[in-house]
Amino acid sequence: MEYLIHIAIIISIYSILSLGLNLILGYTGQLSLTHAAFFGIGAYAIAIGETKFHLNFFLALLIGIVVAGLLAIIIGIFLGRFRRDIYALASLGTNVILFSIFLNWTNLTRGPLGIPGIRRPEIFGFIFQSNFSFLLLCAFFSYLTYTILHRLLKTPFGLTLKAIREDEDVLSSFGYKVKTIKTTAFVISAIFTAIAGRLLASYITFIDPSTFDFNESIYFLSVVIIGGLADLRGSILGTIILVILPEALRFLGLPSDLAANLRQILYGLALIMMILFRPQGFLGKYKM
Amino acid sequence: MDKKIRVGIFAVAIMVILSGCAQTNIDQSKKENLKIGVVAPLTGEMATWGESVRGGAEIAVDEINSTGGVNGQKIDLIFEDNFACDKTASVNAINKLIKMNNSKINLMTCSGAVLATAPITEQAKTIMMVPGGSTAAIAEAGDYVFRTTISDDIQAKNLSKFIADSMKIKRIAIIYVNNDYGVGFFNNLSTEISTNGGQIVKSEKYSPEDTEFRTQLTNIKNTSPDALIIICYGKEGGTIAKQARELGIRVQLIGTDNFGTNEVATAGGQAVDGAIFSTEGIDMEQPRTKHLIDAYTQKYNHVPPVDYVVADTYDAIRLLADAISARGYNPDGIKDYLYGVKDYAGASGVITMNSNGDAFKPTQIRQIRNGKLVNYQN
Amino acid sequence: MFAQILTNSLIAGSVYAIMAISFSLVYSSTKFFNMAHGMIAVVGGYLVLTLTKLLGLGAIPSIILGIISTGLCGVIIHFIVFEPLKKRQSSSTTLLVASLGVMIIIQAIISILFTSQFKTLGANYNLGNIYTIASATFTEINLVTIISALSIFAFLIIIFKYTRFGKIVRALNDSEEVATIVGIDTKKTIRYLIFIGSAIAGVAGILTGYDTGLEPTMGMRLLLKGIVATIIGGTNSLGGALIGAYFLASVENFGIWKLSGEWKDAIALGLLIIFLVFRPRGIIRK
Amino acid sequence: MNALTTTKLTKHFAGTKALDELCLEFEHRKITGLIGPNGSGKTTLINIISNFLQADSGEYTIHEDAKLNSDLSQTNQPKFSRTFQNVRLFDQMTVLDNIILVLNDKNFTNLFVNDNRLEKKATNILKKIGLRESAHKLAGELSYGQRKLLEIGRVLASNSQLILLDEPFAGLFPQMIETVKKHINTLKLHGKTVILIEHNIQLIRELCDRVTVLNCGKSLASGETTTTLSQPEVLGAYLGK
Repeated sequence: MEYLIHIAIIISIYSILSLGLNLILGYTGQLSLTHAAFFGIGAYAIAIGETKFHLNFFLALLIGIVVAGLLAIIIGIFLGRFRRDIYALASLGTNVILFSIFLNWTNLTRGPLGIPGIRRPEIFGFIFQSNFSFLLLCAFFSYLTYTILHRLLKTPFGLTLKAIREDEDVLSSFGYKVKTIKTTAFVISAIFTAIAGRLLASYITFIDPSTFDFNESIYFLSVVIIGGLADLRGSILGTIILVILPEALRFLGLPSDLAANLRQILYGLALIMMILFRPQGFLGKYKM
Repeated sequence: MDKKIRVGIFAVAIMVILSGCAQTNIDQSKKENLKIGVVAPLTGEMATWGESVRGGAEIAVDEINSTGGVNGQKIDLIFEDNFACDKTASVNAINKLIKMNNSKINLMTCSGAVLATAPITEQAKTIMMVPGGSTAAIAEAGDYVFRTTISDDIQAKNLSKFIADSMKIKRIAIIYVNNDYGVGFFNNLSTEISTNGGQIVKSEKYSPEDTEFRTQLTNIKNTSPDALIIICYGKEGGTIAKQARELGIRVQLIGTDNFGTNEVATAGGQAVDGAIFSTEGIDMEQPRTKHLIDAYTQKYNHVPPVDYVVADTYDAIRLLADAISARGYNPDGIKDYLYGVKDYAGASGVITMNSNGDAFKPTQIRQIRNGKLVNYQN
Repeated sequence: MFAQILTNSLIAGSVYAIMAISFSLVYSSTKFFNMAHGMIAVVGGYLVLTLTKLLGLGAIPSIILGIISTGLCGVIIHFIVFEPLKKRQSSSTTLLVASLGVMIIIQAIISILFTSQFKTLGANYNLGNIYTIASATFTEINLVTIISALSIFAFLIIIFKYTRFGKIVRALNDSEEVATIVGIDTKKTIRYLIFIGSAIAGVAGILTGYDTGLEPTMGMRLLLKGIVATIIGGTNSLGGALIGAYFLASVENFGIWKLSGEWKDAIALGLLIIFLVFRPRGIIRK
Repeated sequence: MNALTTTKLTKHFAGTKALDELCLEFEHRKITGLIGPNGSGKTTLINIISNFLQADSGEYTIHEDAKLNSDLSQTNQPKFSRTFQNVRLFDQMTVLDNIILVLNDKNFTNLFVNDNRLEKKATNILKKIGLRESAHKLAGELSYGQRKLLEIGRVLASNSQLILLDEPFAGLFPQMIETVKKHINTLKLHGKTVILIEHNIQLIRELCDRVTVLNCGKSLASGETTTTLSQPEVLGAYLGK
């Protein structure tokens, strides 16, 4: 039972991230490969906030959101100039650069040594020490993300995001400020990704740069694509599948070296099969 | 629309049932066996480490089980991949081992993974044995955390003393990998070298997946050091040595435990001939070590990629087996037994556990001579 | 000192150049960033490894055979995954994501077949002869790399300028629709281009195999530098790819010389971003 | 009073001059036909005016009639609304959403406020163009004729004064042509200025008050429809008599 709680925590943390990424990938149609870096910004904000300045979780959360938001504005404006695969490459570039900063700005992030000893969040004296209480916190945050995004996508803003995915130029000929809309969507998505990073950092209690390189971005990309583009429930389903799939393989008792590589093949195959035969993913509405 | 949702939920349901039933049958059939979990990087760049850990563990358990196991109970190894030392995957693996397989003793590799999973094993009061993870920070990771690999600071102290006293080398250049192992070892080494009167004329960093070191080595060549220390994480050590020789750096090459592996010997070839490296007390002529290396080569028909990790894992399992036979399969008993280990003659040298649960072993200086790892005679 | 850094850039630049030329060939014909292209180079290296070490063929025949079969491998993968997607007019983003899936699969298959252990193509490596010109040293394999980079470039320029096939390719580059209207069998021409591009990528994999050895995870690294070089140089010209490669290698090496080693990737991607912002069509504007 | 004037508008495409220092005037509240052989620069002109293309030199100005704009609250309302030679709709969005997007208040802050009057407004625009029942279908699933009608619907939904129609009748069934003609005339009644690119001279005679003839990027003639069409050089160059 305890193990299922642990898996549920990982699922709810990753679903916050895949919901945020779906806003950019599924709704606005921008292939961003830099979200692992924002995942890292969230994690490092809390780690540095707690270990260096001894802030409590929620204060560090606020500062982290501001930092992630400002950086997202700069990167969002920069990425807004590109389209399609050039956008993907530019975002890959930003991820590598942010990763190098995590790795080499040693006096801030302790570089490759990482930051251990991140405490569990605490509010008015209550510490989320037990896994079950932490699960409630994560579930609350993922529910919050779901409702905010759900309501946001009902507004005209949500409509314009889908129109950007379809035909950006025609939309701007209607008089919309397309660049501002794209940047705002990127900032919102980055903030949710940072929140997910923060929760993971306080759960795993130790972070170092290796979890935030662009291979992770590719993993999150396939979570959203397999789950379903432009459908919030699809992202949650995608997260469940791609967290449980490698774990389920552990139980099949395959010879350990084959099992490990099998996981990679399954995950690559799922990506290709999805794009060939069901481009909108399980529950998605937008065919890529 | 609803058809799709049903399909999605149905797929998830199968997954959960699958994991549930698979788990239960693990319990029934092997009720009486002792479970030891092993978390290692079986895929990705670190796979050679993972394979060494798997080899060392399997050979040890085969030997123990062939002699009837521990007090008649056979040992069962449960391998988990942590996807090239990924923290979240290690936490997933340790949670599964402790809570689903309720295995009270687990092996963990990669320093980052150890630091991320130590709080979980501490809380669950289960033993964590670390065969490969040498950063100093692990010493205070917890009282249920033990290491058969020696901490970097011990190795750095002995190596710099050896360089200063018996090799009489003063001007030293260092090139080291930019990850937790490399940076940690470099910090220890630089303090130790200056205390022993040595001087670091140039230090250069490189990123772990890099294969092109010519420019860093050119910088080093320019400061004409007396010796070049290579702190590498894997096979790139051989490529660094090769490129150094190609650039005309003829000085003595000195490596750390990760440099002294067969992989580096093959990658470096002639370039690493004569290079010395510090490692744990693996003494090739020592019967236990020789027997282990031959068993590995015979079982997997290739030479162990990182032999000191194979030896550390082998000793880890052996020590745990002795602890279980003495105190039974309960973590607290095993904990006290392990803290009391003194002068245990293992395949990786003579082990004494200190108060932090770190193995203290004499380090040894060894040499690579025409592709073989041999003991050093000057 | 300066001469040595220049030589280092020349050596590194040549590998980037071969990757960039092969990538720009594939990119100009398929019009999307094929992230699996790096793995094609790795496949080339491992094919030659199997031919030499396991089947005991001589070096030269196995290299030639290796290059040809890598080319075929590229065409087969394009046929299975990317042609159906192109028939469905999928966007370049979709094709890119599919290529990520292909990359992951190839990497897993190679690590199952060859384990992730270090493999080198050089026999039991002896240092080989080292040359020194004006205090800059480099080895035989470096010389071979530089020469093959320049000769591949020259070979392609001759084909594209003076042969009928070259004219067809140039027409195809301008616009695929016009080419089809004029009666060029674009599907076949694209397959030829992918064959040549993948074969050249195989050369890059083989040369790296002889110089610094083979591992399944090196594909992405090779490819990333190739893509950056192609964009900096100009995506639709081979000359651009060559110049971009040597420019990238020199900025990287001189950058590390001044800064320090761990910033290499950040310098390369920083350069990519500077070019994407200020000169998106690269050095050679067509 | 002119709705649109261009001065020395030039645009090259790989050597050929699509527009050659074009000086044109389009009268206010009138339907002007823009005719000329293929490649005479008609679509290029429209693309430049609706800034899908940048002109090499020269400029164009769209004059707003202040009276008409008085009641409009939205500030950054575009000065033009257009259709495309090859239809460009938001294919994976519903037909209704395609219209709502035009009706929305465009400035940034009101994007986050729901205005449910729009749906009703959009539905009766769909009623006008006969697409009421396929409101919730995806635009991509409509037939070619329906897609052309939806583009006209978008034009009706916008309240900009200058309307640019690029071959709106191409490929339509006769009875659909009638509906489109009816809407173009209603646009004129609402005081809009319409520029219509069309090859069918019969339709030009029927709909247009004035006509401008382009040939190789130059303006051959422009003026009242029947007189201009009977001028010898227009007949020679264009109608091949």
